[in-house]
Amino acid sequence: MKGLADRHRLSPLALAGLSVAALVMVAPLLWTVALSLKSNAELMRDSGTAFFAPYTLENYRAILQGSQVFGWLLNSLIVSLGTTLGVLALCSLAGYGFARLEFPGRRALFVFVLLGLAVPEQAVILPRHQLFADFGLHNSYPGLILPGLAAPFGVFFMAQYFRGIPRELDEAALLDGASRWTLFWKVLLPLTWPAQATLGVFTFLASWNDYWWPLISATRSDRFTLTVGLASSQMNYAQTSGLGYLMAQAVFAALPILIVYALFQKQIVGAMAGAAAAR
Amino acid sequence: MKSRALLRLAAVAIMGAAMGCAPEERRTEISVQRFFGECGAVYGRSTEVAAAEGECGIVTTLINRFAAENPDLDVDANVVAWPGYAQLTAQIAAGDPPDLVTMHQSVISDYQARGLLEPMDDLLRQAGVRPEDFTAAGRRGVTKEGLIYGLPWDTVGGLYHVNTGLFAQAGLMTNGKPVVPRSAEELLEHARRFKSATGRPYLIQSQVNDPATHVRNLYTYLLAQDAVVFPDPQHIRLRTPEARRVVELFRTLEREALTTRNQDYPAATASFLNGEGGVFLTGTWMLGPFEEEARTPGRPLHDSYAVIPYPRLWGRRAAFVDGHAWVAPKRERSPEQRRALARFIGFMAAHNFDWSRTGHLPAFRSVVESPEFQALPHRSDIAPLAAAGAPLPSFVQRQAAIESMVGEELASAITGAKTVEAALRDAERRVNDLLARL
Amino acid sequence: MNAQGRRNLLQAAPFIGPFLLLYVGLLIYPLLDGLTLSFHRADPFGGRAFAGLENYARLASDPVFGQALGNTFKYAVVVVPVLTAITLALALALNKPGRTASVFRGLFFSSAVLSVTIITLIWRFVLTPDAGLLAEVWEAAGREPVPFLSHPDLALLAVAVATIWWSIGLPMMLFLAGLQQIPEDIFEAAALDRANRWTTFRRITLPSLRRTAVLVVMLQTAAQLQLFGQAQLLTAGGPGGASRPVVLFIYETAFTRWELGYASALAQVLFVLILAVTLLQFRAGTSRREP
Amino acid sequence: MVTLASLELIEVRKAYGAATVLDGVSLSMQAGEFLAFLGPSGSGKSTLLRVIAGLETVDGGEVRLGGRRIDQLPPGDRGVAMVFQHYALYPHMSVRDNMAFGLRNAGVAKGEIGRRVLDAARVLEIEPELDRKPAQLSGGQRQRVAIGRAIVKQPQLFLLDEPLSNLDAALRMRTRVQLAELRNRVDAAFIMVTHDQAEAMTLADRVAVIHDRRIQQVGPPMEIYARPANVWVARFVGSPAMNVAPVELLDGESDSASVRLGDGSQVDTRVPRAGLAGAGPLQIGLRAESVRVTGAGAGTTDARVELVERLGDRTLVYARLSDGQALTGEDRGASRVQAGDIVGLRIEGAAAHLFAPDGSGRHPVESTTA
Repeated sequence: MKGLADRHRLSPLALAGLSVAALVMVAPLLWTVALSLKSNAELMRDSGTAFFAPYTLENYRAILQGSQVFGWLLNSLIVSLGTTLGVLALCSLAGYGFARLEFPGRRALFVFVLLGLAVPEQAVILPRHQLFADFGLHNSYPGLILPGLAAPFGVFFMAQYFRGIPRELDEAALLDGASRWTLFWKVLLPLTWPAQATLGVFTFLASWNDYWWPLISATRSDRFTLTVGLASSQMNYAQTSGLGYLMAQAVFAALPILIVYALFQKQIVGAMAGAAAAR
Repeated sequence: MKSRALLRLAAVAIMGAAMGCAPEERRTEISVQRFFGECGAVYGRSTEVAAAEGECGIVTTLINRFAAENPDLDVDANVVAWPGYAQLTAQIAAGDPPDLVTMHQSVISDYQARGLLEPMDDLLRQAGVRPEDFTAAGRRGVTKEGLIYGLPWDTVGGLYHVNTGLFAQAGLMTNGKPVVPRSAEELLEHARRFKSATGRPYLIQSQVNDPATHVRNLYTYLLAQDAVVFPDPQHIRLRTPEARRVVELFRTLEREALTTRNQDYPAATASFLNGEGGVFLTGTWMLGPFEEEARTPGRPLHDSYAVIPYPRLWGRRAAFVDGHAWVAPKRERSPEQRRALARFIGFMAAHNFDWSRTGHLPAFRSVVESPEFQALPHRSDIAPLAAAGAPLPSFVQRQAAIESMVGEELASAITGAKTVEAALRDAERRVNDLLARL
Repeated sequence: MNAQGRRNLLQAAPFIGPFLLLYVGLLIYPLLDGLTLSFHRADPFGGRAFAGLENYARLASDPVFGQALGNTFKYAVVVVPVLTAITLALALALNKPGRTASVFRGLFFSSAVLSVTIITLIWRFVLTPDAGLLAEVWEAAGREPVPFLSHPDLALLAVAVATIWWSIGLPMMLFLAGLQQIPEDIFEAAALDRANRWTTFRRITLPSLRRTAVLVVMLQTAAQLQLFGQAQLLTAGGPGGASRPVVLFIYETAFTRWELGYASALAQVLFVLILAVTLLQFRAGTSRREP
Repeated sequence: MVTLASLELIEVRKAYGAATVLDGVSLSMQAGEFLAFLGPSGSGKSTLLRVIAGLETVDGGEVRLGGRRIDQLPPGDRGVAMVFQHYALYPHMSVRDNMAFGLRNAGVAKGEIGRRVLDAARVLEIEPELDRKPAQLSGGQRQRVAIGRAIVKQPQLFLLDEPLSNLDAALRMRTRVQLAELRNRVDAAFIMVTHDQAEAMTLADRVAVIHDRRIQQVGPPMEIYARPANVWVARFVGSPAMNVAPVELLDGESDSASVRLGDGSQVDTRVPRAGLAGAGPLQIGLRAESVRVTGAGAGTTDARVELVERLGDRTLVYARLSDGQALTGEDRGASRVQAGDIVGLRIEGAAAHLFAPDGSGRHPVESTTA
């Protein structure tokens, strides 16, 4: 171990390289924040002024006064949380089923589910739109949540994780008189929490960032998710003179998720890096 | 701790959902959908129409005002991303379109041809709006197959927004008015002179992600030359000497760096505001904001702004114009709702002057002729636009799609990525391919 | 099916049933419906006329589709390996205990939490030649700003750069997870065998990460071949279609041209291509013997 | 009702596809008995245990416990408890919950559960550990938790799958003692799977030697050692493995058989001659302790030493007879014999076993204890 200690420390060279890479990584973010703190008029003349004071919170004040960003935030939160909980529930059940239960056609069904990984959203979005229209699901939370639940990757991921759990545990539980359900719910599911965390973060982010489906399903501005709402401000001539405001909106929209991320960074990164079944 | 917080979050979420779904009181509900941007932050609940600036501000306060004046109505105002047709299409496909929606007049035929819009004659009558009062351009824009399909709201066209300060430097001002070129050659000559005198490009153009710019130029000068662009609903004709001439001109301007390059719309706007070029080729909607700049001391445009219609370079004076309209997608409506719509339409018609403060030309003759409109700055300068302006033939469908295809090819020709001939050929082929399958 | 099979199926149903129901209803049924649609001329409002293979014949000779397909693959061929290499390198460098590495991990992951509308907004104001960060830096250095977003040779690259910046987080995490599963004693054994760093990396680390790498490459390929939002919002596919990916073309075809049948045919072709590419990768990634 | 276990296996068969793993296994256990399944890996002994537990279905035959047929019952309803090789503790549950889990599933009253868990924890000396998670325990503690989890269920039959194999040598000895104590304390039968014969011999009342999908022999440890049913058992049980060499039956009047080894030396056994003549080629079985090393020419025959293994209290000498037959003999602890030496081997014919051509063992009339 002693001879290998250097494997556990960052070499100065690596540190230098990482620092440069990190700078490239954060520069756009800092730039965005800087722009958001400048008055629109000043930026109109020269965006280079963003490098220097004076800075102002004017743009943020404008956002907090009656814009719809809060509503969109709430919508995004509801949709993303709903999708995440749904995916975790469905994929845990199905992953367990595929990993642990013997039933006719299991392999074929699993392959059938994996095929879904290759389906581009565009191949299904139009018929799905019609389908949802027939059921009156547009402009509703279920309408925004449901499409995210057909997540083949989640099933694959959970199945792989369940396969990694020693079967002795199942057997011990069976001998302890546990039913299939108790076995799943009380014995195995609690063990999958790293995988749940990983899949949860994946799903939450994907749902949070989803753009196309909410664009055509949530057509009323009080049902917009943040992504669509911001796009409605962004792609507009009228806003082109409000660069600072636009950037403040972006920062504002990113803020909640960045805060959540900062608070739970350890858990998120740890869960993902530690997820024993990432393959 | 963590789970407690999560629970609370879930509770908030559920309450939010419940409130969103709660049944409204028994007021007649109408849904109004528009583009023009989201500016609730500034104009949120304001009903001070006269104090509002710009498209977004004016339309927002107008709708607020309407809602305030009609407390018996529940006005659901919906703002969609520009230009909003993907959403509208999705809504119609889903059987849930809004009651009224803003639409470019050039787009009306798309929906009208599929029977998705309601003829509006009855509603207009109910609202007390007489089509005879529309301007010629406005009336042409909303009339399809003899029926009226919308309340025209304005006429929108391209203009030469001029930085007179720089023009003066280049010796291009006479009697306080910009010297207008009378031919393509003269325009090039002015441009070269301008550049050598000021060191700046003559033209400012938004050429990136903005097919409309190129298409507006092309259509305008094809109209001027009386070229038949659409001989019939299934064909476009672009491989003509007239078209080549126009494209070659802009190619030359680009090649000689007589125009800004690589600018998208915000960049071009900023350029003009900062006095980095002579003429900004853009639409009526910027008249208001630029005028505001011209009034502000210390700005590069202060007292240095003029606006003129596109100059006549070939043939006759012409302008390709479009316009906005309020249309009513087909759907079931109760008599109360129809009455509510009529009230809304009547309100918007009555406030056409307010809207014209954006820079767009009014859609009502009475407004055009009104002293208050005439008193707005520069309006007399652009009056010819109303007379000379013409849209594409009303039978042409998918004009937005055509615009993006033609614009894309034109951009390739103008930047030199393709030869002019190849670009026109490709544009013609792509458009015909689309039209053949309607 | 025998009685035992039926019983097993009944037992499995509550577990896999709910997912399968949604999967078939929300993905497979629309996929098949889209397939039907692709044999029709159709618009979004229910109008349908059977057209046989017309749409497929048409796409075979549509130069715009050809260009979009070329763009898409060019893009994926750049983004996937670069992204894989970068994230692998980062994971290797950051697979360390301690605060510094943890801060860096968080930093490189942070962009993944932003939505596509925000990252395109950010990158527009990094790359645009008039007000962008790079332009400001360039100009400060006395250089002419580069028109990243409007040059035919650079627009796609700009989309690629923004995407790579955006997508670093998840693959990096997958690699980190993969690295943590390599037993420490292999490295100790290698050290005892006097393997140097490079040899250790090539002979031990890399082979142990093969499965993770295959997964990353497959997921990224499938994702990048479906490029849409970044291209639409950053360059709108321009100039001259130089950065228009297939999915943006599908979007335009469906929503501005209303040619649903044609759009569906395009989508089906894309589906088959993605399926083929990922299957090929899967076979290439698993055919060689496991280390 | 029957409270004492009496396990009965009747013609149990089990196959995975075409591969038969248990081929008509029958076995009967006394109440309160401790039985060891001894066999090499792959012999089917674990499968047999899992069949009893209900973790594997049977393809034929019956399993009965206390007179009740259990082979169709789910594992939890069979009245058996199992200690897994790797313990299979639930990692996310505390020790207490691990032990209580089965009782909760069975709907045992709360107070009763607490009492039983506490009792078991006291007995196993893991009371201070009750609220810890398995990951915080040492290997030995985990092992005891696994046993505790079985005890609280008060099963009729304990199934132990290689219970000691994951422990280090010292701990293994201690746990062995604990298991023996446990066995005395609870009123249940035990089956332990092991490949370690010392473990089987010390703990079990009877040992079932399993090989090649079958039970080869069941009996008390010493009987297995002294009277192996066949060559395979004879060679598997005991260390070093029993010498087996082909022999020729000599004619004679005696009731006991006399045989000749390949090098011509004669051994007079006490195995009854009846039924051996004319059956075919025979083999002699000799434990090393029945082959004493002496000076050259002083024993039954001479042999060349190939390898000497000094164990302290005794010395094992691996030698080869003149015809090439290998034979392992035993010498004093202080033996001076070295490889290459020619030594004499004194074969105690009275302790010799004979194996018939079918492999079945014939044993001395009064078997001597070695």
